[in-house]
Amino acid sequence: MQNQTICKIVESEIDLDKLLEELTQNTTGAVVMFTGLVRGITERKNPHETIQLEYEAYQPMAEKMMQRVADEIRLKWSNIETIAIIQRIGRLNPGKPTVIIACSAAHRDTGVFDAARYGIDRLKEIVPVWKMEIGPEGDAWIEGDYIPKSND
Amino acid sequence: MQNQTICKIVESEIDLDKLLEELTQNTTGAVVMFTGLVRGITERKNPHETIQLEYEAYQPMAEKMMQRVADEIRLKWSNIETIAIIQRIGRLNPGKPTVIIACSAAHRDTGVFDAARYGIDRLKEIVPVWKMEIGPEGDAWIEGDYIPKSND
Amino acid sequence: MKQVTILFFATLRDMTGERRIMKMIPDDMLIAGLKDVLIEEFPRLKDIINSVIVSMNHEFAFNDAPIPSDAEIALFPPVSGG
Amino acid sequence: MKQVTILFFATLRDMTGERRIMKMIPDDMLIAGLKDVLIEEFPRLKDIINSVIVSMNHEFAFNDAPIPSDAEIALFPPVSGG
Repeated sequence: MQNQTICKIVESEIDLDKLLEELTQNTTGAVVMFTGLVRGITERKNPHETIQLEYEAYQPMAEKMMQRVADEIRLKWSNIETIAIIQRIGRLNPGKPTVIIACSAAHRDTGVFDAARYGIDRLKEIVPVWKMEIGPEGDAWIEGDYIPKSND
Repeated sequence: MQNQTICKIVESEIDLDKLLEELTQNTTGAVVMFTGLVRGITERKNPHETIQLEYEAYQPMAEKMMQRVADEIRLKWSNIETIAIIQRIGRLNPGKPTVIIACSAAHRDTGVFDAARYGIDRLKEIVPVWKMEIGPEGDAWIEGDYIPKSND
Repeated sequence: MKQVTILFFATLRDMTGERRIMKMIPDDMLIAGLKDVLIEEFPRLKDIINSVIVSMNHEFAFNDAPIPSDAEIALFPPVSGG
Repeated sequence: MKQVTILFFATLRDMTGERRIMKMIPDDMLIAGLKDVLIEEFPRLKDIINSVIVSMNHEFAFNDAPIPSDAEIALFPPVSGG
């Protein structure tokens, strides 16, 4: 079976059980899935309640940059088998999954945890997706703080 | 919402989407799920094909030790919200999930990856579950190598 | 002269009031020159242009990059997905 | 004398041919003493008894532990779940 890379922007719910099957090859013994969700209540920094988040993507570039994140993962952790990077866009309520980074490998000590961690960190740097907080007093774009470099 | 700890031995399939919901509080923004699966083909050490694995647990002690693993996680990473530790037992085919360790937290930089990693490592040390390889030339128990200490 | 497409996302779309515009630019224009042209057209960009991220044909693009014909250029703030 | 239940798992069950036995033991017996009794009853345990893991009432138990009445004691190999 060949190592697969799944990178996509979606507008509907992400089915984790189906995704786990897609991540499973006949040599796979370990899968790490990171899920990011809309927090209803944020306590850190600027404590607030969230009514909804609206996600927007520059889709063709986002999918290309997700592929780049996956390529970087493979360069760093050559034992990773399947990689899935999925960002959901649209209006999402608190509690809803918005992003999944999942990596599979034969064994758990092959970097599969670090690879998933690296994947979500890099996604939040280079994948062109933005979120807007829908609030009782109006809407506000949330801005990141990473400025891409010439090797991104 | 209160931080929950889910520790159980099950004999049926584990529903990841349902589990993700159980892990999600109104403050949750990050979930890491580790899934261990039956490998069809093992290449490391003693390369072989697996037809099936049969898992057996000393159930009441296993659930108590899972609870201990969860307690250890909370001592080390106090920001972890919900913890789920689920071991499936019975006869399982290659590709089937056998164990899940999942941790949720408000943010991804709170130790949620390390906590899940620690959870699966400790489960493989102190939770009394054994697996038998069902092979064409007969069955063979797979033995671990960890000898518990007086503080386990 | 060559034609380029320019896309605006998130706050940049709000500031310019545009999602997508077409522009004719001189053959030897670099990204830096295009930024100057856009500041002239959308004066609100002036204060923030240095923190605006620019991509060209789906790759990050910097001031000294030449612009090919039919380039798709996008302007957006630092990303905040996930 | 007091009664205890002894459970055998995985390879230990295969070696003893037993899943669960009841035993009467002296009041002051420690885990070490119970191991000696079991080796006498199941001679195949002799060679491996030092790598056998013992639990008592669902906690790991070591040679110097006293055994309470009605204890549930289990013998098993190093775990291999996950």
